[in-house]
Amino acid sequence: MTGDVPVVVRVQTEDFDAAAEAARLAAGRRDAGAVVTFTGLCRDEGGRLSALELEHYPGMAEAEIGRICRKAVERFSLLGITAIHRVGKIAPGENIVLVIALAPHRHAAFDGASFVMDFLKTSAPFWKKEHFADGSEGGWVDAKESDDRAREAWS
Amino acid sequence: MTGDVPVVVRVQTEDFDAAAEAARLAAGRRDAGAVVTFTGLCRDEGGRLSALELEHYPGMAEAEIGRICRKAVERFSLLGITAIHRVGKIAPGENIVLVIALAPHRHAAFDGASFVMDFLKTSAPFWKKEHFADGSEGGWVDAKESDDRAREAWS
Amino acid sequence: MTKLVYFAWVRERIGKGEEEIDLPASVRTGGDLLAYLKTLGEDYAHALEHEKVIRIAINQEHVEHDEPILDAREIALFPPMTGG
Amino acid sequence: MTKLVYFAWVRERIGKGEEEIDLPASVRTGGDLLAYLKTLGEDYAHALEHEKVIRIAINQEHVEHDEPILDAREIALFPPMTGG
Repeated sequence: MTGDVPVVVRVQTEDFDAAAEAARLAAGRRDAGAVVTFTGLCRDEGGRLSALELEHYPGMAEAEIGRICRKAVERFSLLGITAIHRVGKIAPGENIVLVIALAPHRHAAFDGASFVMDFLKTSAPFWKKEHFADGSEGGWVDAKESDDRAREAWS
Repeated sequence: MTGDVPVVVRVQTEDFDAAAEAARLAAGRRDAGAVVTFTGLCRDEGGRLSALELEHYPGMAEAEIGRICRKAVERFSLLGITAIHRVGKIAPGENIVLVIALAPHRHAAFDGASFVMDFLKTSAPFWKKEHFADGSEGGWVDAKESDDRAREAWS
Repeated sequence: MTKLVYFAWVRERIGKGEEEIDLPASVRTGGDLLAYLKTLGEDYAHALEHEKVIRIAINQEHVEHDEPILDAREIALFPPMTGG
Repeated sequence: MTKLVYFAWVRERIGKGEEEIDLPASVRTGGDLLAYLKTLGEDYAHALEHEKVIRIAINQEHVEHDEPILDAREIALFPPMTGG
């Protein structure tokens, strides 16, 4: 039963406020013992990168993240989960993705957030293109085998 | 070499601001790809509890958390870590503990925060006493074997 | 008519983000679709060159290449995902 | 004189948070210390009844019961920790 558990999913160009989202998720709860918040940031890859450009499949991106979140709620008995993914051009140091998992105990919250990230990376329809600091447009980021392995470790 | 890596440890009665601490830790960094923030909250245990009272060993508590954090920095190549533990009387829904791990990649950040929590639970000198909703003073919370096992899983 | 949508370098190589297309009755699976599209021109052939790499979604859900496309309203083709 | 500090139910049962004490030369390890303190009265005997459960820290670092206490400035006795 994930019916009563709050699952918030958003894809947006604007930045998010991790603290406000976490506060909203945990507001008024007295049964939650643990909140784990994951924030993914844009790295400059040693100064090489000026920006990442995030493309997504509108509709499916939200639907797929929703499916992943509901699986996590079910599997780890989460009390709530929030997942927000930004799209468009993102500069180094800026936020890309936010996942917040609320649970009675810490291991469920850690596992829930980590599970959502591992599946989001490999099955949510987003693609990253690199823009280089020297002004040139880089290529599309290749999918990593290590991400596939991370996902498979959950099965 | 953990010398250059920011390690912030505090024990305090007042509440903490997880977002402000995370912002401080990640400020100006372009090499960090992941921030994992763990917040431990006081549960009411199904309405049974009115408060937890946290006692600590001043001096050793800070020193021991610092040792745990430096081990995590070393082991997971973290870029920074913050650990704040509250003491005194804490009501259900309130914050107890905060751990923030900053890393280039997500698994290191998740592992770092989780490692610090597992060791903090079992080796940082803090003790919890329960106060019941019916006005009576409960007993001291017993250490859990599951916490010992969680710590041992890291070795 | 079936709506096809393309993303990332599949979109760039084909040269458009979406199109409506009349699929021949012989196109029964996602794999058949890839093979058919590759006959439509060099851009398609280049975009779909490494067939096994291409991911397929039908009505916004991932499917394997051998799954039937049946009455798909929308079929998406795209490279392995790199979000997060 | 050695400073002893107590926490949680060890503190409550002994009835004080700290004290300075002159240890006999025969008290060489943390385990010796527990055995000695238990001879000082019922409160101590009750607090330290289950010796194996009691944790010992010397100069604010955890030690095993068989480690020498040597020139400890401060020895702490407390129950298993339950923070976090």
